[in-house]
Amino acid sequence: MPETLVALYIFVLSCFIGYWVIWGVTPSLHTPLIALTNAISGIVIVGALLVTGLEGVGTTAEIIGFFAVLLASINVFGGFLVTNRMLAMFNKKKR
Amino acid sequence: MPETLVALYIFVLSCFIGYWVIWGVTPSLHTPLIALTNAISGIVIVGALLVTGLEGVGTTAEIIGFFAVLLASINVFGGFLVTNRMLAMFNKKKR
Amino acid sequence: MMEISANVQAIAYLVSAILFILALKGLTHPASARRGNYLAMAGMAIAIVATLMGSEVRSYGFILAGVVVGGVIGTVIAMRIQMTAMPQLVAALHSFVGMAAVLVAIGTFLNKQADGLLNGVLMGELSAGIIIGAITFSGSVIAFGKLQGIISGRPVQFKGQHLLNALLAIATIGFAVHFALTESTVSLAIMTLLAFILGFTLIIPIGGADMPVIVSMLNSYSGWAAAATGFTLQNNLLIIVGALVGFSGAILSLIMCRAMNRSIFNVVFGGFGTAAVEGDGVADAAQKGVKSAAIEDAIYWMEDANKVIIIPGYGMAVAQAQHSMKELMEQLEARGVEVKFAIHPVAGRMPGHMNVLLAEADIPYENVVEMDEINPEFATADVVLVVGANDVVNPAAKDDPTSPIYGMPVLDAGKAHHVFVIKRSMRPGYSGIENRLYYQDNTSLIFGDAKDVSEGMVNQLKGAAH
Amino acid sequence: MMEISANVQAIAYLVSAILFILALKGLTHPASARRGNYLAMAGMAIAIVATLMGSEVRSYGFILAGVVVGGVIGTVIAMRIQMTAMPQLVAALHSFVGMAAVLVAIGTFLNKQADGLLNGVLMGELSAGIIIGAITFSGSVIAFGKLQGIISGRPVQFKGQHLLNALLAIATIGFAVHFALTESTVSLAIMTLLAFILGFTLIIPIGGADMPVIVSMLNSYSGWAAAATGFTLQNNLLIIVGALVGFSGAILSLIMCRAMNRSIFNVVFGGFGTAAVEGDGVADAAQKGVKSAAIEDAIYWMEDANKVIIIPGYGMAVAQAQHSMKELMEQLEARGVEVKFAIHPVAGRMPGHMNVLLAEADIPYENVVEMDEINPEFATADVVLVVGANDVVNPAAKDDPTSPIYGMPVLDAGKAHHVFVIKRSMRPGYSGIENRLYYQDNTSLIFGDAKDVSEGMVNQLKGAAH
Amino acid sequence: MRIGVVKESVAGEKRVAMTPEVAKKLTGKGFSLLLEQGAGEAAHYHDDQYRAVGVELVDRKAALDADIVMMVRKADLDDVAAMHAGAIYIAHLELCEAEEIIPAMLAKGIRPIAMEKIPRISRAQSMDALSSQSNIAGYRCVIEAAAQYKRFIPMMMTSAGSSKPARVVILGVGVAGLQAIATARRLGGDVYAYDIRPETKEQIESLGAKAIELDIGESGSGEGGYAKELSDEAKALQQQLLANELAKAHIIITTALIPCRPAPVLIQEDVVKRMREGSVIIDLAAANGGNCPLTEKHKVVEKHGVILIGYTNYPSMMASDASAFYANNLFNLLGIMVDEGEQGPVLKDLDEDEITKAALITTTD
Amino acid sequence: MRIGVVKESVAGEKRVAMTPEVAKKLTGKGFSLLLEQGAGEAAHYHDDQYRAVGVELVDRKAALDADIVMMVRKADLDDVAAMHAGAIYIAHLELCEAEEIIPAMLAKGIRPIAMEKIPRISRAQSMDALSSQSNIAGYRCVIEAAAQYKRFIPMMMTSAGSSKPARVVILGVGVAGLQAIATARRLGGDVYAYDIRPETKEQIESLGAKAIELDIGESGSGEGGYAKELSDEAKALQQQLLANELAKAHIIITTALIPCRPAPVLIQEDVVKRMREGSVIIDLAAANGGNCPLTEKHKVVEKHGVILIGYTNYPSMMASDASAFYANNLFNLLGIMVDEGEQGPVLKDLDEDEITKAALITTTD
Ligand SMILES: NC(=O)c1ccc[n+]([C@@H]2O[C@H](COP(=O)([O-])OP(=O)(O)OC[C@H]3O[C@@H](n4cnc5c(N)ncnc54)[C@H](OP(=O)(O)O)[C@@H]3O)[C@@H](O)[C@H]2O)c1
Ligand SMILES: NC(=O)c1ccc[n+]([C@@H]2O[C@H](COP(=O)([O-])OP(=O)(O)OC[C@H]3O[C@@H](n4cnc5c(N)ncnc54)[C@H](OP(=O)(O)O)[C@@H]3O)[C@@H](O)[C@H]2O)c1
Ligand SMILES: NC(=O)c1ccc[n+]([C@@H]2O[C@H](COP(=O)([O-])OP(=O)(O)OC[C@H]3O[C@@H](n4cnc5c(N)ncnc54)[C@H](O)[C@@H]3O)[C@@H](O)[C@H]2O)c1
Ligand SMILES: NC(=O)c1ccc[n+]([C@@H]2O[C@H](COP(=O)([O-])OP(=O)(O)OC[C@H]3O[C@@H](n4cnc5c(N)ncnc54)[C@H](O)[C@@H]3O)[C@@H](O)[C@H]2O)c1
Repeated sequence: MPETLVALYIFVLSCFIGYWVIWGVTPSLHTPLIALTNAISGIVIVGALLVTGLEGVGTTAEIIGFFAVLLASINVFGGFLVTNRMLAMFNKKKR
Repeated sequence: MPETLVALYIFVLSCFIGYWVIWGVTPSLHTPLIALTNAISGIVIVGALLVTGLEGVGTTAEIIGFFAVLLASINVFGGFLVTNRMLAMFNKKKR
Repeated sequence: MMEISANVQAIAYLVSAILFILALKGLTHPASARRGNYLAMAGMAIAIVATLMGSEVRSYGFILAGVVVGGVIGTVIAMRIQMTAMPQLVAALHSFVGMAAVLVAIGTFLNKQADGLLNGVLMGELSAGIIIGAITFSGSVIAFGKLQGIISGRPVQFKGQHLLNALLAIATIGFAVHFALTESTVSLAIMTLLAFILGFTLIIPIGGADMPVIVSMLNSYSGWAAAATGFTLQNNLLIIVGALVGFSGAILSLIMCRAMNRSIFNVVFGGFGTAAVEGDGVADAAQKGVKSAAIEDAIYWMEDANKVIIIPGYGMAVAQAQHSMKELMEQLEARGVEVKFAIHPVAGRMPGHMNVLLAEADIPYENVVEMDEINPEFATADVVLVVGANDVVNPAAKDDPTSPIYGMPVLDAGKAHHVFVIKRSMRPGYSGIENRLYYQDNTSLIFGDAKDVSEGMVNQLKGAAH
Repeated sequence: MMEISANVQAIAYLVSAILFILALKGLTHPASARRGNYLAMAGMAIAIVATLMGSEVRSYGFILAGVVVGGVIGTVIAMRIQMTAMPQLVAALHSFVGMAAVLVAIGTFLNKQADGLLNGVLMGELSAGIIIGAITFSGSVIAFGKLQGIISGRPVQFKGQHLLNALLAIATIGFAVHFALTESTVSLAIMTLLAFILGFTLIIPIGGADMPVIVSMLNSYSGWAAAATGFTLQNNLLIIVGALVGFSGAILSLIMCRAMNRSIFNVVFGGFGTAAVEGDGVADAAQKGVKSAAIEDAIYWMEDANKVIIIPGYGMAVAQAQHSMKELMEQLEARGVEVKFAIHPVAGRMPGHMNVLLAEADIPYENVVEMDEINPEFATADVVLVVGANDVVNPAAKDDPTSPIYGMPVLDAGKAHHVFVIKRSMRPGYSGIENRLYYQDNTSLIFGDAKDVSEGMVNQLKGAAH
Repeated sequence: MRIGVVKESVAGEKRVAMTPEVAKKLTGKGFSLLLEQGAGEAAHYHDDQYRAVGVELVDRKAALDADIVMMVRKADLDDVAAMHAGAIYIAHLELCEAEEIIPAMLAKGIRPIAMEKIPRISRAQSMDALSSQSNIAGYRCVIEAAAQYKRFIPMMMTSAGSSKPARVVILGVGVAGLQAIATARRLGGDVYAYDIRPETKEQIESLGAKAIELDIGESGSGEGGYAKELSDEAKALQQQLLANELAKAHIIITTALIPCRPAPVLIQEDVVKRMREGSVIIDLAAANGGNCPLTEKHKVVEKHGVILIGYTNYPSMMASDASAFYANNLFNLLGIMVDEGEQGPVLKDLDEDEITKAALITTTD
Repeated sequence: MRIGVVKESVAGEKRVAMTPEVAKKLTGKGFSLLLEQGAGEAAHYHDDQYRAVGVELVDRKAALDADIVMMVRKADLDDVAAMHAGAIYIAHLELCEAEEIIPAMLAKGIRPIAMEKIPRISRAQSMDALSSQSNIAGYRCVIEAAAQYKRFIPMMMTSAGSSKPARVVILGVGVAGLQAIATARRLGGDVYAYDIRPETKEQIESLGAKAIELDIGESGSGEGGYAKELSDEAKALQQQLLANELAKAHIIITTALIPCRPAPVLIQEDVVKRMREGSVIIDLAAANGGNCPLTEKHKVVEKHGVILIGYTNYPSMMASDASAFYANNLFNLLGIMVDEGEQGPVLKDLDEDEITKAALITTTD
């Protein structure tokens, strides 16, 4: 199968998983869940790495890539940490 | 990506979907659901077709393929019909 | 036949896979179940047509023959079979899928061998297909036999059974490895044989009561077999659908076990302390030939009923289930069901026992009806729910002159379409005599404390509203 | 750096994807939430390392710089930010993802252009990435502004807003098509600009109250942007994770809308009859600056509490919610929570009104406590649940000499950690005066009929037990 | 076949053995009915209501001269004189008390059927007047307790102060005891109950009350659902163990009876002294000597600040419903006593059915 | 400051204005208490209980000579003579009835405080004796109805026949009416209620009973939660529309009152005739002429087969709790009447607080 079709397969299947994975979430976890998915969407960093790290890429692209990496990194680090802080509040009985 | 890896990706993703798709099924639908998944697993017919229809395949393989197609067909036709009959009983109020 | 490109075929396969997923989802709710079945049919049709139109399929003779003969057989069986024989039929069909998977794998082996395309990974995949298919086949044959009554439904347990299975499994895998490494057809044959035997020894110890779960489990196996076939053929559709069926079948088995309060482990590896897990009542009942039911079954019939009559007895009082009764009434009434409480004059342990409790729960007096008034109504009731009552619904009072309660007027519960009885065990009531109502065809017992069970019902009904 | 083969990288990516899926699943329940977050971190680490070790990445300078600077900034912000500013922060982070996606797409364009690898499909995918990324960026910036209070939280609606958005969208797509067909960088630039504007015009009309949903929606957009990037780069991990985030974000928005009883359509396309859908109470409350809560929020705090005090009032009587109160008590007690009913001497409309009803529901006398006895206990209660009571918990009686109820002793509900009040609206009680308790920081109102709400609570608790 | 019903002879008895409703059913079956004028008045059943359903209103003599004479309680000797030989007489005969009526009847060839001898089998439940009247007594005695108690029974938290729920203890959980539990719970009392038969624990809890459990070393279950008398040691132990529970009570209702034996003493004077002023003791066993030695038959007395009620005829206080239930019992009993003949009902052999056989008195032992 | 409490003068009144519990709280605040010997006896509060908490037991004269004299109901002229000028006298004064006591007191310089004049504001709820006693009346009258009714109130399906639940109708849904609804529902009655103030519908339903709604063309809501008198047409219409509902009832409890006006007639003789034999009517308005013209003040009578109860003092039947509540009301009232001084409590200016101002009687208008 050509790569694009493979991508399509994978995309469609992932959509189904995305559809089901969070049904039944406890409402009090809505905000942490948003924070986490936000952090996860920092996965564009992979794209940024690929763009930036490519051999022989022009400076423009490199600078663009640098900013992409920078922004995505903020998101990744900030996102996970924030989620963690939110979840830390969830130790109810052990106050 | 090599085909086998693609297959692995697709397999893993499908497993997740299989995991989620039927949670929450009404108990009265357990039996029809089994009947339907049974019918669906008749998808091996695709394999049987591929084995049987291949150009220049030996007679042994062809005969084996014939039986595979035969059995899978029984399953496909029988399965869907039986499911249909079971579901037909679900018109409760309209007795 | 018009040929389609591989890309078009791939897209068609994807569409087919999506249809299957939606089909399974559809089957989880009665409202969408039929549509689900049609979606699956469409998916299957697309898959078959796309395959036939693909470039790989060149000769159609055997295929046509197989499809026509198989289709006719399948159709005829499915139309003729009695509703009560459904479980057997499904088991039989499973065995076909298993066998088909074995045949496809062997066919593939032959084809690839002829083309000199064999390699270790492929042969591993092939072996997996054959082993799973074979287990599915022989296991399903046993399940069929047990369900059909050809083989005794009693759990057949023998010492060392688990050891035997383990040895068989190891040996099978051993030959599979040998085959993958050496291409030895002998190993292939032995492996196949051993897998058939393994299917047999795995299922034979399992009791008839667990067969529904086993059928679902075998269903899951057949899915895995299809997925393995997909790997060998590098056919993504087979992989997706196989994994789908495999995993959802496993989950369904798990769900069914939970509903029956059984451990999936015990069911699948039959005979691990079978009796210990079962409730007192259930075991007893099964032995006596009484039908036991789950809360869901009662809900299934009650929620769409026109009229439900509830008969409370001393057990309701003991369990203090009156408040749940009120809720149950409200939930049913919200669905347009007419609910009445039928009060036998001596229900409970004091005159007016039921009245006191129902009034406490604020059940309107209009819904509470005396025996003489309600008895003619039972015949028109869709469901009678007997909550911890026993003697007051015992038909022996009317037709068994030797019974100590002979001559006492009783509630004609048995005349309703469906009778569900909530009680904790098969123990008798105050008068100490057996109740024939429980053995009636239209009666099912729901074992458990009246409060727990009725709360469960209310929960289900509330859940269903979402 | 050690290099890994494409296959190893693919497997690593798959593992990473699985970890992300499990992470999201984990976040659906408090018990597994923290583990979920760790799984996601692991997934991200694996993804980054596998990428860096892959054959495509050759130069590390800019990457290192970017990661270090970004990492430090992210960490510092995340550690410093106040809990109350979380929503803003998340919105801000979204904008970064959006912008990163735009940058990656443009970078890819430049790289591929340099290598002469551009084609229509690729450019289409690129455009999708840029458009979605840009919308995510500017939309998130607006959301941030609204949440931070830089931009007014009021819904900004103007005539022709939907028409404008539609025109913008069409124009954007038009330029995208032109770009894909012609490789025109001008079209690319215009398209990007238009997309930024579109993000702005889409979000600006939406009111502050809907921002949580919008943040979730933008989250979804950022996922789609990542998936589009995945298509351009033919990176399956990006596709999987992007689709995952995209779809789950959309579902979460839907779930949140349902919980708030809002139509997702109205939220996303802001300003379609915003006011009409909202319940009387909710709208009123939002306007007055009262916090409203969902049943689930109350359950969240109650189920793990050590002590819950329930204060019934006339509203409980009107709703006839006493039986649900009993059930709520039982459910909580089953979780080891101490439950008491605090009875104000004039609660209801007659002396002993609450006593009559609680006794009817069979709530043990031991759990029913008088005002004088319970007042010192409020400070140690984790949750106070006020069920249709108003005047009897009004602090004005103690500290507002102008109030008509001044001098009447009241229940010190406000001293508890969390106060949840069930009532139908912001209407006052018998004495007709406002209740300052509702505006307290630790108080949330659950709008609805007392019976419905408390039944909902019982349901949730029962559901959670499964 | 003529059925006669007369006004009750026992003083203060307001019930009547026949209601217009049952009379209608009986005339429908071919019986002819004779009723003493004004017999139902005290139970709010009026002569014209009877007349309307075909009952003949006659004087006492004429009514007593019927083939079957039905009463609620025993007749007096004058009545026996007015009955004719071979007649059947059905009533609650109070057999265990010293009695001159039975010998007189037997001597005259009258066949008495004792309602209290109806066996406690499922089939006979609809004829069991002991149960139907005990049930009424159980309800009614709680109403009486509430009327005599100068406080609230339910819990009541008001701005003028709170009343704790009255602690109600029921001793003896037969038919009357159970209904007393139910009624006291309805009124909001905090209800405890005790019986020597261990199977009652579940029954007490089935009404939402709390069971008092004492370990007295022996079970009191006797035959046919009745209790048996305890050994002396057990009696003493029981009194002692109960004392603390009872002293805390605000209302005590005792229903402990053992057929044809003096009622067991459950509440001693000491306990009464320890109770709160204004508490109420209702002794349903007053007629058989009382479960509390301080109670006085038929009377309300106050001793040590506690109000002791010794009424013996609660069903009569609910004469309308009590009469209706009793009349229904009789109707159901008649149902198994006669066959339908061509000229109306014909009496069966009363020895044939186990129920009538058990209830028919033939000797004076 | 000395507080005197005496035995009630009104015949049959069993309550007492002070309980040992409240006495203890008052002595704790520095009051000295004088109690007429035996004043609490009828309510089951004994002299030694009072003595134990520091109350001085004296003769009536001595008690009346205190600075504050507290009673439940009005004193007689002899009592006034025994009080001293400047003393405060607190009781339920029954002002609307023709009265010679008030002028006598005012003439002597005694300052009477009328409990029934306590305004109905939230702050005063704990002093509102009208409410606290009405509440008791509402409970107690249902107990009385149950005692007079010769049938079961609850539904009861037994093998000896069934009793339908008694249909109970409550007219007038004030404090007493609401408590009557609650109590009748507890006993298992099928309860309906009616009031002219439309806001009562929700209140009736909040107790699980059914509201009778009539369209009489005007609302009866008056000031301060009290009802106002209806126009003559509305009255007639009301009687007519109610008639059918009432004729079906087995127990009627009427509580309809309009302050200082004759009670409205709600049940006419015709309706009584149509009711089932043995039904019960309790007329809580009997003191003000009655909601049913057939009721006789203080008495139980039977007319047309219906039992009419005209008792006027239900709280006295629950003297223990009623006294406790009343005494609490007085205690709360005293709380706003005095300041804590160095030598014990000091009286405040009674015109300063709106509550005491409203309750203090200064003229005889
Ligand atoms: N009404 C009266 O005045 C009176 C007086 C005395 C005797 N009786 C006699 O009592 C009987 C009354 O008939 P009935 O049908 O009401 O009662 P029953 O015949 O005694 O049957 C009650 C049933 O309830 C079940 N049960 C007990 N506890 C339960 C719980 N917690 N949850 C669920 N089920 C529970 C028991 O079965 P499991 O143990 O299997 O759960 C039992 O079979 C008649 O025989 C009558 O003659 C009546
Ligand atoms: N106890 C007595 O003897 C007596 C007698 C007369 C007057 N009062 C007075 O009555 C008041 C009693 O205080 P309280 O706190 O019990 O009552 P309240 O102050 O009258 O408040 C009751 C609250 O319940 C809510 N409510 C009504 N129906 C509801 C339903 N179906 N579901 C949920 N909520 C509902 C109402 O708000 P929504 O409308 O927004 O839902 C209202 O705010 C005091 O002011 C007291 O002085 C008491
Ligand atoms: N047909 C039937 O099935 C039927 C009919 C009527 C009664 N019954 C059963 O018969 C039983 C007795 O009923 P009853 O009301 O006629 O009983 P009863 O009037 O003879 O006695 C009342 C209760 O007092 C108890 N008692 C006796 N001595 C005691 C002591 N020392 N301490 C404490 N308690 C003592 C007895 O156990 C009994 O429960 C009940 O269980 C009832 O359900 C069955
Ligand atoms: N502090 C407070 O907030 C407070 C204190 C006490 C009472 N209240 C309120 O005051 C109101 C009256 O209470 P009450 O018991 O003193 O009233 P009440 O004794 O003066 O009258 C009893 C009832 O009879 C009704 N009534 C009068 N004429 C009628 C007619 N023709 N038909 C039918 N019904 C008629 C009245 O509406 C009233 O409900 C109640 O709503 C009560 O809740 C408030």
